[in-house]
Amino acid sequence: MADFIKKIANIDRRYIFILIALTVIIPLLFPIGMPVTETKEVMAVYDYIEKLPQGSAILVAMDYDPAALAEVYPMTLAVFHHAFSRKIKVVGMTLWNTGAALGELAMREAAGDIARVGEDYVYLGYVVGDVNVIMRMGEDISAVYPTDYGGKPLAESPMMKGIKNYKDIALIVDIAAGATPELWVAYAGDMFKKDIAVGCTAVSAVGYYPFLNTKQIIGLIGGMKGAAEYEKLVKSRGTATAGMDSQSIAHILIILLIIIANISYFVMRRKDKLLKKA
Amino acid sequence: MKLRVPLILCFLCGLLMIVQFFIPHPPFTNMYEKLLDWAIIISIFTIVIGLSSLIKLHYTRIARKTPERPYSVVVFVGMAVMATVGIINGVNGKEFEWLFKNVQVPMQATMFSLLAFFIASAAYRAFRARTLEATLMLVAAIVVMFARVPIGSFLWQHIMPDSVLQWRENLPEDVAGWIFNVPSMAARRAILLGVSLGAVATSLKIMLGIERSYTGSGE
Amino acid sequence: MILLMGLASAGSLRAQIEKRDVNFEILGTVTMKKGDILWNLARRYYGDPLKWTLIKEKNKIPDERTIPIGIVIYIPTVEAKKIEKKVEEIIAEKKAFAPVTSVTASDTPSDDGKSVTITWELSPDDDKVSQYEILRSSTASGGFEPVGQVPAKTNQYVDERDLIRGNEYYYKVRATDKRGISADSQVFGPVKPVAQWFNEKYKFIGIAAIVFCGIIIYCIYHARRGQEFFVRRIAGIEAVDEAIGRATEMGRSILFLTGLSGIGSISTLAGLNILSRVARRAAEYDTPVLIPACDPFVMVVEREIVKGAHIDAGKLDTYKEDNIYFVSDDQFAYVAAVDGLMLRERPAAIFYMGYFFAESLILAETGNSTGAIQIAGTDSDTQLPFFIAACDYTLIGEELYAASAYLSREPLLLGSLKGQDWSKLVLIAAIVVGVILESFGIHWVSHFFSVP
Amino acid sequence: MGTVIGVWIAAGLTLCVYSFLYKDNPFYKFAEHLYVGVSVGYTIAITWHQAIVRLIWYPIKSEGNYTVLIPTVIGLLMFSRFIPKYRWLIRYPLAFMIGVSAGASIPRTMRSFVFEQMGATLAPFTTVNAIVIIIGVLVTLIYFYFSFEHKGPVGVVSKVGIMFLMVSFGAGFGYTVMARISLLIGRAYFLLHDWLHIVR
Repeated sequence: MADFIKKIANIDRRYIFILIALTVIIPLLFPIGMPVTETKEVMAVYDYIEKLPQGSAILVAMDYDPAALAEVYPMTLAVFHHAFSRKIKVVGMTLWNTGAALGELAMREAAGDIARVGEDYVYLGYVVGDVNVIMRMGEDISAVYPTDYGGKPLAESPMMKGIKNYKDIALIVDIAAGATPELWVAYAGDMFKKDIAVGCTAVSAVGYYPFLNTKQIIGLIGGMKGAAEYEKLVKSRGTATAGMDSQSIAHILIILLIIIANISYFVMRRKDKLLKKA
Repeated sequence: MKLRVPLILCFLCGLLMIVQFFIPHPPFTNMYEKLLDWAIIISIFTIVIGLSSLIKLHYTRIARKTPERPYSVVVFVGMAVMATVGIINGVNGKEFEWLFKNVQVPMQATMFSLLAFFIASAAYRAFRARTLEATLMLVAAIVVMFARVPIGSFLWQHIMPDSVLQWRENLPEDVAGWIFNVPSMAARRAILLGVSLGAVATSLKIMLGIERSYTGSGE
Repeated sequence: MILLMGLASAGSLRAQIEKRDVNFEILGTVTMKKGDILWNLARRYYGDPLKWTLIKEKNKIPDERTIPIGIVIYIPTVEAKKIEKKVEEIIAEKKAFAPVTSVTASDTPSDDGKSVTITWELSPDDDKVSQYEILRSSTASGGFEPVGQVPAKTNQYVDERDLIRGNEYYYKVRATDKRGISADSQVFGPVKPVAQWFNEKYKFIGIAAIVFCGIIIYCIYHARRGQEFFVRRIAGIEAVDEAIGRATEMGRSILFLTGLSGIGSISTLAGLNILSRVARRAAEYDTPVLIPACDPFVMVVEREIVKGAHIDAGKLDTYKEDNIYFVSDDQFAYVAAVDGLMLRERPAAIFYMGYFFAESLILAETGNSTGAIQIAGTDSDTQLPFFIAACDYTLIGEELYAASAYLSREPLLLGSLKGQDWSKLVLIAAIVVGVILESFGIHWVSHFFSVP
Repeated sequence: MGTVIGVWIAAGLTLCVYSFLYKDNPFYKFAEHLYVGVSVGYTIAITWHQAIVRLIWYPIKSEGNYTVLIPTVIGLLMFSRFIPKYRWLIRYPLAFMIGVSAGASIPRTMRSFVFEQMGATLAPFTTVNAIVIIIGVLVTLIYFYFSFEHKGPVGVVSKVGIMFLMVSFGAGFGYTVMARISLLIGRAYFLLHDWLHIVR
């Protein structure tokens, strides 16, 4: 018995790797379709965009790189779908250089046939400078982005005629894999009195609750679950929804692993104590 | 000239940014806009620093004929191909996008997905209830893990009798929501306050030239 | 001749369309301009261009390709319920629809002179209103252009669209109901936007910033003049010496990592200060310290620190420069190399002091599996859980800064730490007093901290 | 055709990286180094088009705005790093950038992270949650107070502070599990859907 527990405790980690791979792959092959429940943080973002008047514009900053793609790409698409289906104009940009090409892919994919570049959306791409870019855009977007991603002067896109700076933007959405939401809050949201919605990886989600509490951000789409909720709200079944079954099973596996590990830890510790007494 | 002028420059730039915050009147507003434009253009060139150390490292490896030599050649080939295609065909050109989508994206995404395996084995091997604090962390983690996936509410709604469900339709989600919004939020707020004071103090020291480690890079 | 025929047919078309009965609910009206097509109208109003047939049918348009310019098209609601009213009645109602009153416009305070705030009293028919539109002109008599709109029940708008400092502007507000019928207010003006010399809203922030900076400078000044500051014992600091001792006993090395941030980061600076202490002790005990770096600048400083420690300990002969080297500035390449090092060298003690990202988990887990004593310190709150789980001691957040001040005894660090502590005390006091006052309905403290 | 080849290359590289899970091997090392090279090449191309062409070349060409040359020259001083004698010149661009960001951050950090957060904390003692939040903020702040020993009542208070921190870190850990599993799902979905076409 004790030997068995010891063996379990020191198991080769590659067995755990195989277990994790299986718990992710099998539910993808045989989906269960467990229902996703909406949380108020995600509802807040959805409701805000839902209530915007047709023809108003939102700014979506896609501050992420391919590493975080699986988490933030689905929510980017869901937000775009929502905006485009409601005839809301979208200005896309990124503060991460690795995000530049991704932003273009995302906007084009979401636009499909329902939105046209130059009229319904514009993709500005990447400029180095983080907070300096955020601050400068508050005065004049074309000062940091004289052209769009492809090199076309902004003055030539009909949509940008009515959009000079944050004053013409109804909502800033920062979809982020890093700490950029804090910058958007401090350098754009508070300074220019703009509402900010945040979509982020599950790693950093917990850290943004203080800003939700102060209403410095109006809503939070956290990780793949948040993306799945948003997909449910806009009634599109994307990759986040498809992944939720795998998430469920993998989470249960990790919880079980923690419990087993702790049981074996306590059994072994008691044995050590008994040995010492003897 | 070597040290004093940069320190004065640093102080003046910082001062102007502070002044503009409190005085929304020309000429400060115009100077502020110019300053931002310049800072953005200057920061383009920070790429030089990272790039040069990388090239140096791999060049030395090739020159010294280390066993890693073939890999360093791979680095240079990858760099040359991607940069050339991108500059010549444009970053929204088909070829550049193809390379990005099929070479860079899969590798970076896969590297990070290795973390899924490591977090599982870390949870198994390191996450032990050794002390009261560790136990609290463990319990909070398990509650959140259970509640943040659909199976949490699914199980709750299928195991609990109706009388309990009338009281709480989705207790796991409620508990997780409470943790995020109340105790965890309070702790993060305190961290934020402390770290912000630290950040302001550091910025002040940099502006005043008391903290000047960045000038060491010029020695 | 053909042209004449065309004109004639257009004329009769116009008459034919204008004869239609408007006895259905409408979303609005559109005056056809050159280039307007029903397809686009349907797209704009319904979000579905295919619904253009509905517009055509209800307006009794015989041919959608030859709609005369200037004609008014009624956009039906999707259901287009029949109503018993005729066009004349709707026009009569339009007159009955009350505009907003008491429009005033004034310069927005505390700004750079590029905005005007407009306020008004709601239309008595506010429940019918779908939106208020704000119009602006540079003359009182005409040339009004829309500058913005707000939903019903709103009585304020801040116009910031392309205003020129010092110019005069005139405003009026147009109330529009759900059917697109509108009523204009009286014109207000002129108003002149001007810039202010001080942003009143931020006066308390200014006071707080000056007080805070003053405290920091005061404390640093006194620390430099040799005043001793007390810093409390931090769990984990004793463990630093213990870990060095153990590595010496076992005859193994020490691994020291300062994180992935650059030389300018406060976390890296704190890590380097702790390194100076560790390197000194290790030099005294002849225990090697291995430092793989991922930033070239940081590596240079690390070499200087360790060399200095060996000189201080009088053991320059045991200093090996090759123990400190640049690996890669790519996160995963760095991790793979450090992992390999841990498994090969099996250091007895591992220090993680600085800013870490996702790699923290892989490093700490591998270190844990080699059985080394691990001491971590980071202000990266997303990575702290992994260090706490996998390391023997973890310095949390600001404890890292405090530990670096404690261990290095550097007056600059001690003074700054002390200043931050005093400020924290002020915040704690403000919370206690503020909450008590707030509970009695006195809002002084919260007024200070609220930014309009 | 290009798409199919692309997917096969992507899948092959994905498997190369995963081979690391078994152990470090040449396939992984190849992928890792290719990745480093490609991402640097990418950065060069993006910087060229998105920054140099757009912010320096475009204003000169289309607006005749030659003032952008001043910051360009300051920026070019970064290259002084390669000339030992003039290495100190690199301090100028660094001082400029660091100064701007330090100055910008002082009032804005005060406002967004200190004032806003303080203002929200100052709520009357009405609901249980409000009380828990106020206590949580206070005890955690006291835990990070370094000027007196954690003994007696202060010791008890800071012990409560560490409990709040641990609950928060636990919540972070739990949430992070989802983040990491998501990344694996993303890759598994790619392999099964885009490459093998097993999953729809």
